[in-house]
Amino acid sequence: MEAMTSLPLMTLMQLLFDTLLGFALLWLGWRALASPDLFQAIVLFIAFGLLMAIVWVRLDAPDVALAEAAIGAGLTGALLLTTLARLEAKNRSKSALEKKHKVWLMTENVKLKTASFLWLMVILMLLVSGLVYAVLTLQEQTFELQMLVSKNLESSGVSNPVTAVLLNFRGYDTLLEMSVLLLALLGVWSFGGIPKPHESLPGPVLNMLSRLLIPLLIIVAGYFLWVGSDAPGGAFQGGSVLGAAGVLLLLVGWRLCIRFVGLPLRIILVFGLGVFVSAAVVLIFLGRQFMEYPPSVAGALILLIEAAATLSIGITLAALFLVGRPEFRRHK
Amino acid sequence: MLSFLLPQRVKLLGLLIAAGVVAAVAALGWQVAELGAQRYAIGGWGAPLGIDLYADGLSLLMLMVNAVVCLGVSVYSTGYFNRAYFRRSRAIYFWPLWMFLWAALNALFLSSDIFNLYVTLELLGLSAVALVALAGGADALTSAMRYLLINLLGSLFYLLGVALLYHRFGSLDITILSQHIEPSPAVWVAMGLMTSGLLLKTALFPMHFWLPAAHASAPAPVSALLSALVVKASFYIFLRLWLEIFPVDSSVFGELLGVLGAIAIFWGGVQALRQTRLKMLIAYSTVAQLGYLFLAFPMASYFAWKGALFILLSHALAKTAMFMAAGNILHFGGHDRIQDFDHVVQYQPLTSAAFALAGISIMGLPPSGGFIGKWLLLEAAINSGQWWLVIIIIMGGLLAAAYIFKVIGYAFTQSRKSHQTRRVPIRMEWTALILAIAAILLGLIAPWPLAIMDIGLPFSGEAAG
Amino acid sequence: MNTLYLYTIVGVGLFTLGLYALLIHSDLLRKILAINIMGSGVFLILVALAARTQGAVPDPVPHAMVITGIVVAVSATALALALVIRVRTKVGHANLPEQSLE
Amino acid sequence: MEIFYLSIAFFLLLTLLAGLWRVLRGPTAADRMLAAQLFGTTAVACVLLLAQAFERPVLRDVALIFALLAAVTAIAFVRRAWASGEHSDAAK
Amino acid sequence: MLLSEFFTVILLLAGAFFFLAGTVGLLRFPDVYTRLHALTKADNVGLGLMVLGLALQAESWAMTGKLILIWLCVLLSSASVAHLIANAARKKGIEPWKQ
Repeated sequence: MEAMTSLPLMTLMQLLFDTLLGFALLWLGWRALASPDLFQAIVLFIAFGLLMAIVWVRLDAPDVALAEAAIGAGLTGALLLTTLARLEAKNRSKSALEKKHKVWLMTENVKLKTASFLWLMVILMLLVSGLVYAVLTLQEQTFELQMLVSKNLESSGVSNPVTAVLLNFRGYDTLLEMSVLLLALLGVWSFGGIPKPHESLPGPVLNMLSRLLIPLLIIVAGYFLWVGSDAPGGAFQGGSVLGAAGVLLLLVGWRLCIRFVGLPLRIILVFGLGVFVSAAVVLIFLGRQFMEYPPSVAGALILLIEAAATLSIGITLAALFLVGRPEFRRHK
Repeated sequence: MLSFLLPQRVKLLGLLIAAGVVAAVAALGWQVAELGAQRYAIGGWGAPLGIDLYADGLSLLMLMVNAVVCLGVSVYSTGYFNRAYFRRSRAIYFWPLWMFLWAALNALFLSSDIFNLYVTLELLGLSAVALVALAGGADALTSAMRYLLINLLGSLFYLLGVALLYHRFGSLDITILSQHIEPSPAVWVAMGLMTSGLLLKTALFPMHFWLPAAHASAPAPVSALLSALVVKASFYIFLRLWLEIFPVDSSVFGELLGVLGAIAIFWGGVQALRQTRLKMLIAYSTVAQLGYLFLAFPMASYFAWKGALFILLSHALAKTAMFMAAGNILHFGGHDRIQDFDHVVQYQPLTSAAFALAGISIMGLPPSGGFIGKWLLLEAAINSGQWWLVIIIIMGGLLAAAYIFKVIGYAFTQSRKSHQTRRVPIRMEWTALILAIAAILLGLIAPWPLAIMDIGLPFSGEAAG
Repeated sequence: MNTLYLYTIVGVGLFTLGLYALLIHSDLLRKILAINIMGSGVFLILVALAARTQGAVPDPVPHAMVITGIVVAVSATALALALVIRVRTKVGHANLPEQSLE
Repeated sequence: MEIFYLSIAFFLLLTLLAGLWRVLRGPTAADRMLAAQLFGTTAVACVLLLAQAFERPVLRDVALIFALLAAVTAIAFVRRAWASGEHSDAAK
Repeated sequence: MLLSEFFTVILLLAGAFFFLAGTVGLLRFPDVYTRLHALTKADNVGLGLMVLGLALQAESWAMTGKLILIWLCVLLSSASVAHLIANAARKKGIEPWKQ
């Protein structure tokens, strides 16, 4: 960034912008954790996610910004609100009392002896100073890894470096990561079904909005999937946008009709992971290393894997939003 | 990794896959024994760019123990989960989660890339939490929640350490890092972070509060897994990092770990004595046995490492057998309060035999694997002239003996109130017994695993002994 | 290059803030929020340090790591939230008994 | 020219922070959600300006996502946070 | 200063002004409905102006098309969200502010 604009005024402006952004992040984070009322904490947390995405944009990391925006704005906020709704529905008792003076120290709801409190503060100060000192003394990092990435870029079949690293060079990480996602869903389902919240029929406006917005979301998800190979985008971003579309569907009260909930749903969920593993295993039989995509066909292969991954990530995220096994309800 | 199970498969395939993985591990074992440490670059890229799988003596041994224990648990849980005791819908989910856990363990033992280790740790943590929560009881859920939070906290610490290391050296691969490493403030802080993260997950003394509750409330096969393998996985990573990456001249740090280990032994032992429920007793004994593993750090000599590793292996086998025995008793009597064991010996001869044999290995009586491990540690302690370690090792053994005999004593007596008993499928008793016998046999065939340990890089370095 | 260190300091600040809140609060939902904020702090440090390269394009490897991290964090949070609801239905209140700090 | 974009973006960030004050004080839950909605639109504008300032056409995709997803959290709030139970602090 | 840049500056300033108006409205107005009213209108107009300003700078038509698309999405979602929130607030029994 700095290289492009030589004007001192410009760097000053950037510095100003960054300090404000940094301060806003810290202040928002602190308020989100310190606010007495739970709902206010969640709203602040959603705003924190938005600011985080802007920071990623500022740090010249478009892929990360896309992922953070899609997952943070789309899914985490909605998930937190639904959980809060379920928790609130359980106990009507305490309404958050505004305790002004205690809020600063966040100790209003914790019975802490001052001794252990001070002791804790000492540890935290130690941690912070250690971290800051370590970070500042980091000498110039050797960039041979980055040179390596750009050198083998063209043989990876994808031109966007981040997607190349994610799917080809460190494909094994992504494989494990997709299994983590699937595992989370399995865990949630293993907790058993959830009490069905009484759904009021969506109003006309909501219907109209969802009819317009959801197809658009799906198109955008496809767009991200396609653009992933040469510009920031890719399987995870596309998958999370698809997940957000699914969340919107579920919010509107749409339920998967019975025919789909059994085996077909499970197959879709496992589809992404299955394609990834089978592609890798098939390659072994062709005499290659575990996940070595032949450069000629690498691009197409990666796209195939990404498409399958986007589909199953989207469906998994939407199913996660349900926080429980989908109950069988006739499609209205 | 091959044991990814599609959610809709159930028990039958579970066993099939279990057998398949054991065969794969055996094949790998043979390969490593023949050709020395194996390095396998995934995706055909070099070490710094791609991720490498690295199988040396250390990881091979862990894989073998992992395979044996997991096979036992699979057979055991076929019996455990088909009883009316467990609602059918819950039992289905045991198998896929369990397969994920096993795959995570396999991946973890093989990987040689620190970020990859982070992902496997996370995979391991989530599946373990889901399994603990499977029991569905109020305390099971609360302890699962606490375990999840502790897990996430530990992994975040670890990730921060990885970030610092990466930005300092530009590479994530352990072998490359070990060549570049030189003590600088960033490395010290990274080391501190990663150590605290991993110790949190290994439940060393000050950070062990989550372990007893999680182990006691989880279903028997799951708690067997937790204490035998999951806790050891993070110890394995810690050991691998400590030997290869962290600057070795940190003896003051080793001393601290040794002291913590010693406290863990005493505290775990005393707590175990005070427990009324069998599962809590076994959980606290795990805390104590973990202390032993950390005793090796102050000495950091060749024998010390081998001793600690041997205890790790024998403890894994013995503790699984113990938890299975506890599971059987729980099934049989419907409760596991130690006072009310009546005629357990008469009704379940095999289970109590398994419990006794496993107890011998935990205590470290002569024929068992535990004894070999303790003997090696003792030898190392005497060589390095740290006498206080010798006392601790012996004291730990006595404490273990105390709480084992307490349980066995009650097993023979007649309890005051009688209550209905249920037949326990014979499979479950046999697996417990076989594993207990394996723990004993481990002692008899000691030279063979000790030889395997030498293949790996970490030990040959300091063969000073 | 100094804007870079600003973000790293902010990252460290977020990490400690999250840790502090995690240890202080007993309410489960708050703890999950604290863990998310800690996670964002670590990712911020990762990416901020990645921008140290001379070339216009920063080092892609930390970006890939952070994207993987974000997905892992989301799945962990989803599992945690589902667990919180179960704990609430079973136990009636959504906070852990105050366990010993550290 | 970029300086101008950046200053406008800076100004937007200030308005965003001002909106924060409403979140803290807002008596009813609706106010807080309102402020969250404000943040969404301001963030979209901010990202667009940054895209222009640093000549990153790619950032427009990020703005596109913000635009689409700002509605999701709000709808989640309306459908779930209020629909399933009368919110206790509404009466405050 | 090129002519187009001149217009962009004016449009952006106007946009920023509307954003300011929206935020002030949000802070000053006493009641949910009035705040809703102020916020949605002002921000949308503000964004519209900004998009126009940026469209002048955009190199290719595709880019302007994308900008317009973004603006339309924001219009669509914020308008309907405002309606939903108002509707829900109505049901909650928050009566509009009366002087």
